[in-house]
Amino acid sequence: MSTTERAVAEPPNYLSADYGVKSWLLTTDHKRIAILYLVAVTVFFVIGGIFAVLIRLELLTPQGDLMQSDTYNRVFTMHGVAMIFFFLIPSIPAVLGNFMVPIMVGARDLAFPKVNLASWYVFVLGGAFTLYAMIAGGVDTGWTFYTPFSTTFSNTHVVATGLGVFIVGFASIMTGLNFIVTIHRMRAPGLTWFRLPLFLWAHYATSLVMILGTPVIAITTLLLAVERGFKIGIFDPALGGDPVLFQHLFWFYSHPAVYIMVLPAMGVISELVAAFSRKAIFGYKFVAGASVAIAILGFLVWGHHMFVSGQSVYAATIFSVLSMLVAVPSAVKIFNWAATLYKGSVSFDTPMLYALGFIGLFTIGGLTGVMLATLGLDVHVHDTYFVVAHFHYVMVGGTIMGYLGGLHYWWPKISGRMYPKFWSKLAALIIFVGFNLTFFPQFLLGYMGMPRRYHVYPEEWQVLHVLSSAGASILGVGYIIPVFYLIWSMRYGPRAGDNPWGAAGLEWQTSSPPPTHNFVTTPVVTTEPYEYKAEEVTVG
Amino acid sequence: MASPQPLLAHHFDTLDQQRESASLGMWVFLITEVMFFGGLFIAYIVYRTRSHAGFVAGSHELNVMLGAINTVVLICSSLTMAIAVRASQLGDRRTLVRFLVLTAILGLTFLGIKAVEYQEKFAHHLVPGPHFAWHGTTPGTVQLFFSLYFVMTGLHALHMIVGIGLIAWLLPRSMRGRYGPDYHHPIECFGLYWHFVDIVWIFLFPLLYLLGRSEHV
Amino acid sequence: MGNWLFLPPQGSTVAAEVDALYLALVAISAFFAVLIAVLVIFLGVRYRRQSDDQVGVHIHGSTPLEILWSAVPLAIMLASFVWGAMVFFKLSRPPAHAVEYFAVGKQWMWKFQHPDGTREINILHVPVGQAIKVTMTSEDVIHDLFVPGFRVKMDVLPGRYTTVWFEAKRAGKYHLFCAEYCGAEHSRMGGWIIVQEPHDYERWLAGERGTDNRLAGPEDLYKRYACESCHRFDSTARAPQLAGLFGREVRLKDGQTVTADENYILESILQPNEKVVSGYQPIMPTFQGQMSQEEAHSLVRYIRGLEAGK
Amino acid sequence: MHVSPLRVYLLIFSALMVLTLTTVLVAFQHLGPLNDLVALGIAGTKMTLVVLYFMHAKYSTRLTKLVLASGLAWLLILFAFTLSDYVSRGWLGVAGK
Repeated sequence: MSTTERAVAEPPNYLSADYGVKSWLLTTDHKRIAILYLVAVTVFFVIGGIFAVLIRLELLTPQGDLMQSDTYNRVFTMHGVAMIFFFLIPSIPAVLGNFMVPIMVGARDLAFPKVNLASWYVFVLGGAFTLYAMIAGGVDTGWTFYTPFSTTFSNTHVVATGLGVFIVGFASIMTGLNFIVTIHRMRAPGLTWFRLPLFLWAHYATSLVMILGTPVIAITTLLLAVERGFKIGIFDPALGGDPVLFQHLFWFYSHPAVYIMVLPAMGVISELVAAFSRKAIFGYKFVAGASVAIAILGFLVWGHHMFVSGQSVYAATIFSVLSMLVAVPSAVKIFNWAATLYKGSVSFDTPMLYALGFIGLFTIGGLTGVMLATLGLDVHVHDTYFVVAHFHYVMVGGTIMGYLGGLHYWWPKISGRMYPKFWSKLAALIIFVGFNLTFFPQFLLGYMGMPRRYHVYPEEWQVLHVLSSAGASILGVGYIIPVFYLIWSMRYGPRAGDNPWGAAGLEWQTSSPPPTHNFVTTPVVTTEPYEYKAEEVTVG
Repeated sequence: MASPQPLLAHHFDTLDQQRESASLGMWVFLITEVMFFGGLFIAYIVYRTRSHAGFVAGSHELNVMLGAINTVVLICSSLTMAIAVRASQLGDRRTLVRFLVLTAILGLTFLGIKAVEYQEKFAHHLVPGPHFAWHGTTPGTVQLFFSLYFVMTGLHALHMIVGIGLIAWLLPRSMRGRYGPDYHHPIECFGLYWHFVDIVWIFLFPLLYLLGRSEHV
Repeated sequence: MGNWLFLPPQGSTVAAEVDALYLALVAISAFFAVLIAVLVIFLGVRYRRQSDDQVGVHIHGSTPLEILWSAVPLAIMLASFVWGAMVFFKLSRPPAHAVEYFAVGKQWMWKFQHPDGTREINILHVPVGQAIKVTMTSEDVIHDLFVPGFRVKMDVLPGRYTTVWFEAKRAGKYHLFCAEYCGAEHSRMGGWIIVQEPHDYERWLAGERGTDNRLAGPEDLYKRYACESCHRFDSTARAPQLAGLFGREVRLKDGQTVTADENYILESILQPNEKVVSGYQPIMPTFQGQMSQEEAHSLVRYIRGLEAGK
Repeated sequence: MHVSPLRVYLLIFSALMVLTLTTVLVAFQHLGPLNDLVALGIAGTKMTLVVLYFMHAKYSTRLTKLVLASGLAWLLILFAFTLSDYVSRGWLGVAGK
């Protein structure tokens, strides 16, 4: 069809269907809610990023020169809270998931559209509480809120932040609930479970963790707020309470939460590797099963955060061996992604650069995780920068790489426009280099004994800290570049066709940007996912 | 009486799909409630095993008679709710309205009895915090018991209040005959929620009131 | 900066073994990371797209391969688990002949106490070649005694004793940090473990003995806090026999039985009516807040040392 | 959609009443550790009756039963692993391990 005929026949897309603030703030269209979430999580990513810059500036010098100790304590706490609860957990599911899940399932919208909009308002409300706490003076308990410091000894805004985390947890529950019901009940005709794209398997597994884990952090922050607000001792040792019980309740959620953060990114990577190799994922069923296995086994390992906390050595041993088990599905995924490239038609577009970056960095993150789960080693490296490096490799090297890869992969579908190839590839490269320069030195610092949350450290470690801070500035530049060219592309970017990458998947069979009801007619699925046949490929 | 709103939402294909989605969504929500109260129950179990003496002494302060009456009241409300759901399935408007009101009344009765109990604790200075007074042994863990008592029963009572509020929201629609064989999942889902709140009390009552009742302090 | 492997000094007997475990796992991790990187780059370049509409060969997968890269990683990880667990239990169980020191973590300082009562703040002198067990508790929040040079770390909990042990292998100064975030001056809550040759240590200790910062002996404490008024050693006592108590099973009034370890004795001093021994009345007053942690620990060690039938 | 006859509801209701009365009476008998087991056993039975008959789990889809079972299973995971720490504290005989 020539462009003129297409313009006439094409129904207005979800962006042009309606205008005005009300059309955005009262929308129940999952695609618009995804854009609302994109704005909200980006705001918190900037906030968390500013605190990260402050931390790296402070650590340039062994003495606490840039700020007082209690200021530094608030800065690293707010960096943690903003990044984890308001960016890493919601980013992929609420932005890319909200946009793509209904389309990939072949439905007109999620099962509960009003609940979906409510989840955004709950997210913003939780964010408001936390922002209030930040502006009013911050909180200095660390993102882990360990008692009895957080309940009795800290005189900062712990209750406000705790309630902020309590509220934003419900946004996560609502999203998880929506995805589970949509994937179970609203699949297009012919779309059996084993024809689902791996992005949906990953989000189904993530939703299981959201549903089964988030309520426990909700009750934990509630008990924290009750103990602090009414001055009664639930975790207070003087009254017979046990601070280690708080840690059990906290980590019961917070370890599965790291799988909430990384599983969606794994789903994105499966899509990217398949699309840019134009080949079905190697071992589709094993990769799909691995996602669910991670979600389930992820609930049996939380004690590896508490090996030196006063937990019994026998419980620690059980948690350690189960932590080895939970690492196997991740290894399976890595090997399957690599094997997918074999005899593929690999093109190194920007999303693929992020995917390959993810595979490399997540491997290092995962392997150092196994090292931390090894009992004898964790005693020495627990609560040191070795741990900081590990979780940044998995979160920044993994989840954020996956988020950026997914964003660049589906940007043409979301905005209907293409972004410049050169700048996007340059940004991906800068991010990869800056990231490694920032966090690899921290492994070395960690094993030498640099404790977490210290801003005064022995002089002999300054060189590594300076390297890390230098890396952080490169990483910061890397993150800023996409903001410019993506916004630029919305107005000036060349029009992207329905299928700019020549990829398989229901989302590429509708227009870019898609109409409000996603498909002109409900699609019928007849083939395996990632079915690439030479004659069928239509580019542009 | 065709209601103004269409029965089938735009993004569903069939009424069955809509009802099954609502039901599945409700059950998944109830799982989050199970884990939410689960965090409290594990705290109670752990502390009970660590400070047996204090928890037995504390639980002896509770009024078993009022607790038992409240259990009976809540089980009755489960019955009336089940009958209300049945009425909505059959489109029997009068029975639905009557038994929804009955359920609300029983819920309010439960909250009334709970208020009496709380007032008793307040009078005996057993509310944790600065005014807590305990002359026997182990004041620390007795206060811990009452902290958990108030958080657990308070959270349960809050869920009761939300439940009664939802009945108030469902009542006018039921009166207008909105619910029938084709469209009754709002009542059915609310019934699941109400039965869940009853089940929480079915466990709270023995855990708080009955365990250790035979041991002398 | 330590040697090129960025290892902290190996100050304790355990350090070499922990480093061996670390370097082994680093080697394995490096191997797999390089393997994946090379695999991805080679396959990516070798099978790069030749033309716009080129498509990859349809390959489903291979179950044997899946089993291979599940079983091999699992085997390696279970091996590292076993080795790690052995090192962990070695780090957890102090040798019988270990000399006991006492440490109190208090917002933002470490208070140490030698076996003979000598006290130090933020600095701990220890003799080389002697297994040392440090029993620790906190007066406020959770702290964590971390000596990177000895590869040991243990949280310090309020209201409970925890233990860490090490045997210094080489004289010198070793960094001491607090490894559990504890508030404003967390970054400055540290100091040094100074390991000396035994004769230097004895000479230092003798020098310290002159000063008065010694704790009263346990017998004086036993009298000062009137423990003996109830816990007399004859049969008419109104309180349980303390001689030979340590390690024994104790039947409580509510039917439970507990083993009388250090934490039980400490709890019975600070919150006596938590676990009342069967056959006795809960009449013992609480000493929470009246005696310092050091005094409480001195009494616990004294009671632990009482032989049966003394 | 399953509509239960009123008779079923009244039967289950009376069973729940009997169980409530029983658990209260049994609580005052000296059964030692058995007391706790009986109390929780009765509560579990009452829960099962309410779930199966009042909440129609008995007549619902396999998926609903799976969701219900996974909820209870995760509750047990939380209980079992947390208690595994508290039960095994002190076994090593070293304070805090």
